[in-house]
Parts: sequence; structure tokens; C-alpha cells
Amino acid sequence: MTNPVRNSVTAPVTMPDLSVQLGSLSLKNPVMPASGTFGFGEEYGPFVPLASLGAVVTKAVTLEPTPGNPPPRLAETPAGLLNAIGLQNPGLEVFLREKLPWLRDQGATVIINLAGGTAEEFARLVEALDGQPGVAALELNVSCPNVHRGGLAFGTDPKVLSRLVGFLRPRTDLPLIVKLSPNVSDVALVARAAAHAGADILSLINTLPGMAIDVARRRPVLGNVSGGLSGPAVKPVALLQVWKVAGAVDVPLIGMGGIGNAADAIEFLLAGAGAVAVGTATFVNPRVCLEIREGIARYLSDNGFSRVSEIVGLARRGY
Amino acid sequence: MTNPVRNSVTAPVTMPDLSVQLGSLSLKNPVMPASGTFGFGEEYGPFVPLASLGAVVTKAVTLEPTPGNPPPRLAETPAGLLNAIGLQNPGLEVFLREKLPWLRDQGATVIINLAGGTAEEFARLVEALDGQPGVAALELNVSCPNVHRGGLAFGTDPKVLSRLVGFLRPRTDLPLIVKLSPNVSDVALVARAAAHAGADILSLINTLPGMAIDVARRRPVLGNVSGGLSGPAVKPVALLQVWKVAGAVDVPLIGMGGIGNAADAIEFLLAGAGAVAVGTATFVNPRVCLEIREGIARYLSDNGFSRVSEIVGLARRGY
Amino acid sequence: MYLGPARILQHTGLTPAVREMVLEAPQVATAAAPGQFVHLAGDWERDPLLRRPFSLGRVDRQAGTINVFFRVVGRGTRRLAALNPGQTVNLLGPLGRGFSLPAGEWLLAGGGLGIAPLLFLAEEGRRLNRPLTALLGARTGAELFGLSAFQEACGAVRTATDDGSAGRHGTVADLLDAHLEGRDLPGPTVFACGPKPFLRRAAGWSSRGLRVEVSLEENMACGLGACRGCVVATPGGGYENVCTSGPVFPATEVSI
Amino acid sequence: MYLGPARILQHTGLTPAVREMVLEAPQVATAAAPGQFVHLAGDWERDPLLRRPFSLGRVDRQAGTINVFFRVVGRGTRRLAALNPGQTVNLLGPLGRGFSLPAGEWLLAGGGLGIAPLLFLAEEGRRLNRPLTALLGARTGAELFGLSAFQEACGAVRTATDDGSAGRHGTVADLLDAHLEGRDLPGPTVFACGPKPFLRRAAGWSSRGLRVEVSLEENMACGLGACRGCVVATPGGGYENVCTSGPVFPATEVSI
Ligand SMILES: Cc1cc2nc3c(=O)[nH]c(=O)nc-3n(C[C@H](O)[C@H](O)[C@H](O)COP(=O)(O)OP(=O)(O)OC[C@H]3O[C@@H](n4cnc5c(N)ncnc54)[C@H](O)[C@@H]3O)c2cc1C
Ligand SMILES: Cc1cc2nc3c(=O)[nH]c(=O)nc-3n(C[C@H](O)[C@H](O)[C@H](O)COP(=O)(O)OP(=O)(O)OC[C@H]3O[C@@H](n4cnc5c(N)ncnc54)[C@H](O)[C@@H]3O)c2cc1C
Ligand SMILES: Cc1cc2nc3c(=O)[nH]c(=O)nc-3n(C[C@H](O)[C@H](O)[C@H](O)COP(=O)(O)O)c2cc1C
Ligand SMILES: Cc1cc2nc3c(=O)[nH]c(=O)nc-3n(C[C@H](O)[C@H](O)[C@H](O)COP(=O)(O)O)c2cc1C
Ligand code: FES
Ligand code: FES
Repeated sequence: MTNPVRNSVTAPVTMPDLSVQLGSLSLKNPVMPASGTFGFGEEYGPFVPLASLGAVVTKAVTLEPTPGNPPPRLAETPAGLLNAIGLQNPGLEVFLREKLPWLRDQGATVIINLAGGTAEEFARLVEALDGQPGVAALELNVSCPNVHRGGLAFGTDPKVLSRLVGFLRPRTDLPLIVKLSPNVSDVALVARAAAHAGADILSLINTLPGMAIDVARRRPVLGNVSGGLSGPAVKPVALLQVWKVAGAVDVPLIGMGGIGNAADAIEFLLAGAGAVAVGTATFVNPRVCLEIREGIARYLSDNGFSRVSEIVGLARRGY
Repeated sequence: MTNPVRNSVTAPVTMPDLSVQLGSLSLKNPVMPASGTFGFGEEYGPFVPLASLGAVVTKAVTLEPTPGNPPPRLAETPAGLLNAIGLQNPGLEVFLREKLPWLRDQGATVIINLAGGTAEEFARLVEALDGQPGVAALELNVSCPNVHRGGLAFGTDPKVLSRLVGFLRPRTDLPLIVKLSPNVSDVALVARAAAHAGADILSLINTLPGMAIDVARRRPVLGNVSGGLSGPAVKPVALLQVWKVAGAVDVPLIGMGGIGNAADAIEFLLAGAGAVAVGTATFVNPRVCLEIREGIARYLSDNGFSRVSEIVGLARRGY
Repeated sequence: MYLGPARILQHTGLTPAVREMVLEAPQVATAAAPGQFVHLAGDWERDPLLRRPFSLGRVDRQAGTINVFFRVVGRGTRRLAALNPGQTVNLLGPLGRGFSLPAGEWLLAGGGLGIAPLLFLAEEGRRLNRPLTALLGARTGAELFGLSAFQEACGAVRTATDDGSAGRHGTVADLLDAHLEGRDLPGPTVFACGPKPFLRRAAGWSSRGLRVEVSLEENMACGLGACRGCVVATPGGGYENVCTSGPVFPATEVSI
Repeated sequence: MYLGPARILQHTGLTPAVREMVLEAPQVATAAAPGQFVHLAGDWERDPLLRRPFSLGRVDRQAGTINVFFRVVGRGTRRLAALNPGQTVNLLGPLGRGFSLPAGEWLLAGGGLGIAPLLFLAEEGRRLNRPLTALLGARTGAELFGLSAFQEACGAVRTATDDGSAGRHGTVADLLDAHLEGRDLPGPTVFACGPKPFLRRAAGWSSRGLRVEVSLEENMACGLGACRGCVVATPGGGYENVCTSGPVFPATEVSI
């Protein structure tokens, strides 16, 4: 297993199986867009058959329409992007009426990212989506750095998070994905709390809190002062958090943070993620998820593996 | 004050005063190398007159000689550097005998970075350096992500940190700089604890925990598995932490994390840092501290300021 | 919408401050409307990280080429400026909603690089036989560009520079006010593109009964409406995407 | 030690796999010793972020030039490969400690780009009139370089390639073993440079009483001994900097 060349010679040359199973969630392949970077899928439809993605993860949906933060909302930083969108979205009702039916028609595996300011808001969202046809899983965004109420606190306190997940768990049969906050001293602690409370899958990382200052105007660049950092800059931080969580819990993980190509994605799989999400890189290359999917397939067959699960966590042997 | 052009016309064209006062610590200018990136100064002597720096901050000194971590210890990441040096240093005795006298002879303002695994180790280090001629201040490294004992825990728990600083405070008259860990949910909380316990100055940020995986070998790149991320990639995170701490405490701050040029440094000053430190960028350009010093001087005079302190925290007005 | 490589056919320093790049992009040329933009990237991958938006400054449908005009202001434009004919850029576009092409007289007012989309608009106006006036401003004479094309397309062209080195000493906003002051209504449709303070002053003419369209700039990530990063506030209290609802808006529909 | 720009005088693809760059760097040429290296950066600032170390592959003190030989393996070498004569790189060097230049016979054994520092060493050996033998290995014949220079300087030159496309079918380690096997001691001083498995095998000959010097590679940040990032373990249990105590070490002093 450690000699890539020997394996590629002895293994039969077949197309590797890219499907992955994350608990009860089946995905055609392990590559999906990250929440908030793919809208509700419509904008990228012209570039990517949505059914060819591992899943489509929606922008956060809130109970009420959310206007979002004042501009500027974006600032490029070295190999990174700061955003302070503030969860702008049309709210649950419009989502159900206008966005979900379209997504369903595409044959996509749909994961809906949910954001609430209180446990009750989360509960109403979960209940409204439970039983909706065409929804594969719900992702709880308890880690957005760009909203001032509630959100982030859920993600940084293991007790609060545990209570929230336990409160929501009985309200749906859909797989619950908990998106962890990277903004903690010990992510394993928070991960364990979420897993024990009933999370089926954990996803990480969300953006890191950051800011930029315009030295000419001597003011923060972002209208919201601070924002969330994403992109290649955060990849080392994200990868370590996935590594740590993979060593701490048994639930499957969706890894993300700075993935821009197949090698990046494979690092996350080797660290223990069962699937990956791609955010910022999509802005530059709308087809990047498909290219990463192909790159993973090539890596598997070049190295004599026949399915994705064979490499999940493989870099962990001995640690 | 908001129209840079008008100011530069009306202000007298004099060389701005670059000296800064951080509590009782006087610096010739606000730019210094960051601990661990400048050795004990000797290696950079051929490039930079050490007396021309705001200060020289040494590599961490520990009580006993510390061999450090197994290689590889370095991995470049997008706009960043992972290091897992593990505090390699010759120990207090050799430092006092061989390194400090040389530094003193250079006329440098010397800040000594100290690392201990226990409060007692820190105490012995502080006591041994108190009263040594040629020492301007002590920096307590309670935030190194690359050592397995004690170190990091001091920096992430406000109570533990408060106790440590309170324990060390009476043992020296030298200014105590506490180097905060960035690896916390709420850096303001930790900063307040350190300040209330008697820290004279806070410095931040230390490196962010991160890792990289070699997909060909399917193993972590670093011998230590994880390391600390520095360089331009972390600048947005560092800047926000400085911004938050500046809003939470009254003690002066030394800001660092990804500073590579004068504009970067000025962002930190505008966010509320009274001085800045430059780490990773020194590796690429051994003279970068001097170039940043010149750039700050130019910015001040171009914009009609006569001293550094006039711009410290200036981007905070209204927040 | 096209996504893919576009070959650089020409690349010149048009003035000391303005560069012009001619790109081979037949699909874009065919589909493009004045006021739309393209989102460009080189093969540099991470530095800069994101694409950069540029207005369609000229379009030759026959030749299948588009021209962009740009100023070097930061990392992205510096790297673009270093590319040579024969190399390619990666192009996404055409993007966004352009200017309406109403009947009647058009008044084109552009400052700085805001002149670029008005070039395309002027050529379209000429094709449609609209009576055209162009008001163009820049910091110095060396930054004014496209004058001969405007002169060919427009009944009148007035210029202003901040330093008085060409045309009137002043800004395009001054030209606009001078041109409209005291005129009878209904006046021309105003198309304004340039720095925000100028757009604000141009927008002021809406309250005097003129239709004013402004072309906005905001930092962008996707350029496709997906990220919600490029918004402008609206008088109603919400936000609109500049990349998909704009970059051209009726001045009354945005709070600049 | 020099820190500053160095002009690229020539830059060629020496073989399909190996590039050669000639740099104008008189201060470096004067000070350099075989086995030392230079730390190079372009003007790309952040991508890649750090300098890249390259062995001094050839030095012309008269002309004030140095040659580096490199293979494109990642971002840094890719960007170096794109530079043209007339452009400059930023250079720090010469750095590190080179080969000892002992009396007696020298056996130069290099694999892949490990051949580069041996070129400089061979020329120095010829100047010092040492009896020289060169053993050179590469993956394929197209990756072997500098053969004629070695032939001029050395009494014997043997080559090996992994694919048998040139010289013996095998590795430079095989050449080394074959060359030393059964020879009487004291034999030549062995200078080995190349991949780690080869260096380990070369180091094995120390236990047979030969002096073996190995040139190591480690990821570097400062190149000056300040960061402690580039260490190699020592038999005593500690670590030594490759950049300042090396890159060349007696094989007995490092645990490879
Ligand atoms: C719809 C639209 C059309 C444009 N048309 C033109 C044109 O025809 N010619 C021209 O020279 N410029 C035009 N711009 C501005 C141009 O996009 C910026 O000058 C360019 O992105 C700067 O990139 P940089 O890397 O050189 O600068 P940097 O300052 O390093 O860029 C940093 C970040 O800020 C963004 N940014 C900086 N300035 C602007 C700006 N004015 N508007 C939007 N984002 C900005 C960049 O895209 C990048 O994300 C247009 C902008 C928009 C939104
Ligand atoms: C003392 C010394 C002398 C060298 N001499 C030569 C030479 O003459 N010719 C030549 O082609 N190569 C030489 N190398 C290796 C050369 O430095 C690397 O190939 C180069 O740094 C790769 O950079 P990259 O950005 O293309 O690759 P990447 O893989 O993208 O580099 C990523 C990081 O890893 C480091 N790195 C990658 N490979 C090596 C390596 N083998 N050794 C040290 N660091 C590495 C890079 O410096 C960088 O920090 C030498 C290395 C050392 C330490
Ligand atoms: C513009 C933008 C908007 C985002 N919106 C959301 C969101 O609504 N919900 C969420 O859970 N994460 C959101 N994220 C975080 C991403 O899903 C992802 O966790 C993060 O960007 C790291 O991945 P990347 O580096 O590949 O972008 C957003 C990120 C960006 C850049
Ligand atoms: C190689 C290396 C070694 C370091 N060693 C220390 C250390 O001994 N003590 C310490 O407090 N910080 C140490 N640091 C952290 C730096 O002082 C600084 O906080 C961090 O690198 C962020 O700044 P930068 O991005 O400018 O490098 C080290 C950083 C690097 C890169
Ligand atoms: S740039 Fe993404 S919505 Fe406009
Ligand atoms: S590279 Fe810094 S000590 Fe060797």
C-alpha cells in the first residue's frame, strides 16, 4: 500500500468507484460546493450539471428574509478572501417556493445549510424541511463569524452546542450535519459534543475571523469591520482541524477550507474526511468541483485504489 | 485629519519622530523582528545594524538546552509557512554566557522571549534575567503551538494565564510582555486576564496551529505532524485579534502576523498596536525591518503626521 | 456565457496611465451589450486569488474581438499588464446588465476608466442613430483616451482634467452640471460611469426629472450572483448584486 | 555574503529535465567554495513565499558569474524557469559549508541534480591536481548533464541510468558499490550528493574506513542559521542546521 508504483501495476485498471457513504447519506462522489459559495445552484447551472456533483450545498437559509451586511462585503487578502455577507438570503418561505423545486428538478443531491439565531429558529427550520422531497441532508451553520446574534456562540461552547443538537435531533429523520466553528482552542472537544448529541456528520471548517484595513482611508475595508477568511491561506489550519476531529470522533466528516485542486482535496481525504467541499475556488473556476472529481479518480487509479474510502484517513496510520 | 493631501501640504515638512513608548519600554522605532525568526541576532548582524531596530527579540530561551522537534520542521503553504521548530535553543546558561553579551555589545534594545513548561520554570527564567544589564524587557511565550508540555495551555485559559502572570510579576522590574495565543474563541478575554494580572505589554499573534500532508507519501509533511502557521496568509486573522484586544485593554500592544511591508505594518498601527514585529518576511528579505521603518516614516510625513503615536488606533474612531 | 481562454491579440500602453488589451473572444463579442463586463484571470492561481472585472470597452463582432481598457492599480492589474500578445487570459463573460438603449438623446459622462464602457455605448448609439454628447474627465490629459472614437460617434465631445492639462480645468461632474444647467426638460438620458462622488452628483439629476443610469463598481468574487458579495444598498433598505442586477442601475434604484 | 539582485545572463534548457542559469554575481563568484549554495527569489513576493536554495554548479571567478542547474519540481522552480536573460533574481549567498578539499584521490558520486555541486567540485579538484573519478546517475540519459566537463576534469567518468538509456542500467549507488567493492584501503575520499537512499548507501562506506562527505537537502526558510528549520539529526541525539553546519557533512556526523 505504500509503494504507489507497484500498486498501479498490480491493480486491475478499472475506473475507481467514486461514490461515498457518509453514515446514511449516499453521495455519487466526494466533491461538493461549500455553503454560501454556490448560491442555490442556479448561478452555476450553466457550467456544471448539478447532478454530477457529490451534492449541492445551499447558501444558508434563515427563517425570515435576511438582508445581510452593508458593503463592502469582500476583501481579497494574500491567498485568501474575507467575506462579510451576513447570511443574505430570501428566507425559508421563498426558498421552499422558488429555490428547492428547481434544485430538485436538476436531480441534485441537496444539502440545505440552515442558520438560526436561537434554538427555536433552528427547530422551526429543521421541522419545515423535514419531509420535503428532494432534501438529502441538513447542515447546521453554528459557526458563521459574520452575524452578531447567536450564531457563533453555538459553535464555540461544547455545552451549548450539545444542547442545540440534542434539541434538533428528534425533529427530523434527515441526516444532520453540524458545521463546526474553527474558532476554538480545542476543536476535538466541540466535535465530540456534537457527535454525542446526535450529529450524523460533521463539516469543517467555516471561515476564520479576520479583517483588513485600508491605510489610505484609515478605515476597515469591510462595512462590517470583520469578516470570515477562506481560500488557500486557511488550508493548513483546516487540515489540522480535520485531522484532530477525525481522531476524536467516529462520525464521518466533510472537510473544507482552501481546497483548490485535487491534491488539496486528497490531503483532506487522507487526513480523515469522507468527503470534501470547495468554496472560494469555485469563484475563480466554476467547474473546479468536476476537475477535482476527475483528479481524485486519477489519483486513485494511478495508485491502485479502487474506491475513495480506501484512502480516507490513510495518512493517519501510526498516529 | 481625514484628507491626506491637505495635511501633507499644511504640515511642516520635518522628519517624523519614530520613537515609541510602550508603557515603560522606550523603543527607537516601532519595528522589531519577531521572536524565533531572528535567532539571537548574530545571523542578521551582517545585514542590519542591530541598534537600528526598534528592538531585537530573541528566539525563545528555555531553562535547559532544548533540542527541538524532528525534521522536517518547515513546510511552505499558500502565502504561509508552517514551522515546528520546537523551541530549539541552547538553554539559559549558554544564552547568558554567549548570546546576551554579544547582543549587549551591539547597542541593541534587547527583548528576551522566554518559554517554560511550568510556572516554576518561567519564574526561574524571569529571576535569572532580572537585573542582567542590557535587557530591556521579557516576553513570555505562553502560546507556542509546537511543544507538547504546558506552553499552549497557559495561553488559552484566562484563569491559568492570569495566575501565571501574577506569579511572575513580582519577580522582576523589567517590563513583562505577554505573547497571547491566537488559538482561542475570544482573545479579548485572555488579553484582559493578562493585563489585569500585571502584563505591561501584550504581543500578538503567535502562529496558528496547522498542518500539511504529502499526498505522494500519504504522510504529514512535518516530523511533528502539526506546526504553527505564519506569514501573509495569517495577516487578516492577526489584524482582527489586535483590533479586538486594543478595544479590550489599555496596555500597549505589539502587533504581528504576516507583516511583509510598510503598508501591512501601518494596518497594525491603525488597528491599535503601538509597535509591530516582523517574522517570516525576514527570511526572504533580511533587511525588511529597516525598509518597513522607512516606509512608516514616509507614510507619516506624506500624511502630515509628526509621530507614530498619532496613528496608533486611528482606524478605530467611531467603532 | 463563455468560460475559457481568450488569446491576447494586442496589448498596448494607450496613454501612460491606461492600457488597452484586445482579446480574441468571438462568443463574447457576439453576445455583449454596452455596460456589461468580463471577469479575467491569468494562470497565476493564487496571487492574485480572484478574477478581476473589466468593462467591455469596445467590441468588434465581425472580428470576434473585445477590447478592455485598464489602469494598473494593484497586484492583479500589474500582472495583467505584464502579459504579452500570444498569451491567454481566462475569461468569464459577458456578465451583468448593461445600459438601456432608450430612444432620444444620450448624454455619456465618464470619468477616468469610467470612459471605457461609454466607448462601446457610443458606438452602439451611433449604430442606432441616437444624438450623442460625450463628457469625459480625467486627472490629466494623459489619462484621456478614446477621444477620436467619441468624436466620430458623438455630435459633441467635451473634456475636463483635474489639472487643466486638457479641456476644461475641473471634473466631468462640472462638465455635466454645466451641460444640463438651465436646459429644458425632458433632457437627454444620462449615462454616468466613474468615481463614486461623480456618480452621486450625476444621480442628483434624477430628481430634476432626468433618467440617469450609473455604472457601479464593487469588489467581486463570483461575478455570477452566487456569493452576494458585490452588493449596493437600495433605497428600499435591501441590497442588490452589482454583478447581476448591475453594474448599470437607474440612479433612483440604488443608494450610492 | 552578498544580498541583492543578480542579472540572468543565460538561461537554457540544458536537457529536457535540467535547466541551467548563468547569473552575474561577482561577489559570490569570488567568495564561493564547492558545495556551497545560493538562496534565490524572484520578484513574485508571495507565491512562492520563501527563497529557494540551489547549489553552486559552476563558478567563473574571472567572469564574475555563477551557474545553477535545476529541475522544475514545484511553484518556485516553475517561476524561475519562466525568467529570461536580462531579468534579475534576488540572491543571498554564498551560503553554508562546502566540501573539504583533502589531499589524495577524490571520488565524486552524484545522482540527479546532485550532480550540480560536483561539477564545481570537479573543476576545483582539477585546479588542485587531485586524481578524480566521477560516478553519475540519473533517471534517464536525458537527465545526465555536465558530462563533458567531468570528462575533462576527471580520470574516469562512469554513468548509470534507472532506465538503462545511458551508461549502466542502475543507480549511482550501484556504481559506487561496484567501484569501491574489493578496493584496498585507504581509498578515495567520497563526495556524495543526491537522493537520500543513495546518501545512506554512500554513508555506509564510512564504516569501512573511507571518508565520506554527503551534501544534504532540507526545506529552508532563512538559509542563515537563524530559524533552526533545516536541521538534520546527529548521532549524538541533537540536531544541526543544514544551512550553516552543512549542507556538506562528514557522513559520520549526521543521521540521514
Ligand atoms: C463592473 C466593473 C467594471 C470595471 N471596469 C473597469 C475597467 O474597464 N477598467 C479598469 O481599469 N477598471 C475597471 N474596474 C475596476 C477593476 O476591476 C479594478 O481596478 C481591479 O479589479 C483592480 O485589481 P488589482 O488587483 O489591480 O487591485 P487591488 O487593489 O490589488 O485589488 C484588490 C481587490 O479589490 C478589488 N478591487 C480593487 N479596485 C476595485 C474597483 N474599482 N472595483 C471593483 N473591485 C476592485 C479587486 O478586484 C480585488 O478583489 C471595474 C470594476 C467593476 C466592478
Ligand atoms: C542546499 C541545497 C541545494 C540544492 N541544490 C539544488 C540544485 O542545485 N538544483 C536543484 O534543482 N535543486 C536543488 N535543491 C533543491 C531545491 O531547493 C528544490 O528543488 C526547490 O526548492 C523546489 O522548489 P519548488 O518551489 O519548485 O518546489 P515545491 O515543492 O513547491 O517547494 C515547496 C517547499 O519545499 C522546499 N523544497 C522542495 N524540495 C526541496 C528539496 N529537495 N530540498 C530542499 N527544499 C525543498 C522548497 O524550498 C519550498 O520551501 C537544493 C536544496 C538544498 C537544500
Ligand atoms: C462568500 C462566502 C459565503 C459563505 N456563506 C456561508 C454560509 O452561508 N453558510 C456556511 O455554513 N458557510 C458559509 N461560508 C463558508 C464556506 O462554506 C466554507 O466553510 C469556507 O469558505 C471555507 O472553504 P473555502 O476556503 O473553500 O472557501 C461562506 C464562505 C464564503 C467565502
Ligand atoms: C520559524 C519560526 C520560529 C518561531 N519561534 C518562536 C519563538 O521561539 N517564540 C515565540 O514567541 N514565537 C515564535 N515564533 C512566532 C513568531 O514570533 C510570530 O509570532 C509569528 O511567526 C507571526 O509573525 P509572522 O507572520 O511575521 O512570521 C516563530 C515563528 C517562526 C516562523
Ligand atoms: S460577485 Fe458574487 S454575487 Fe456579485
Ligand atoms: S534555514 Fe533557517 S536555520 Fe537553516
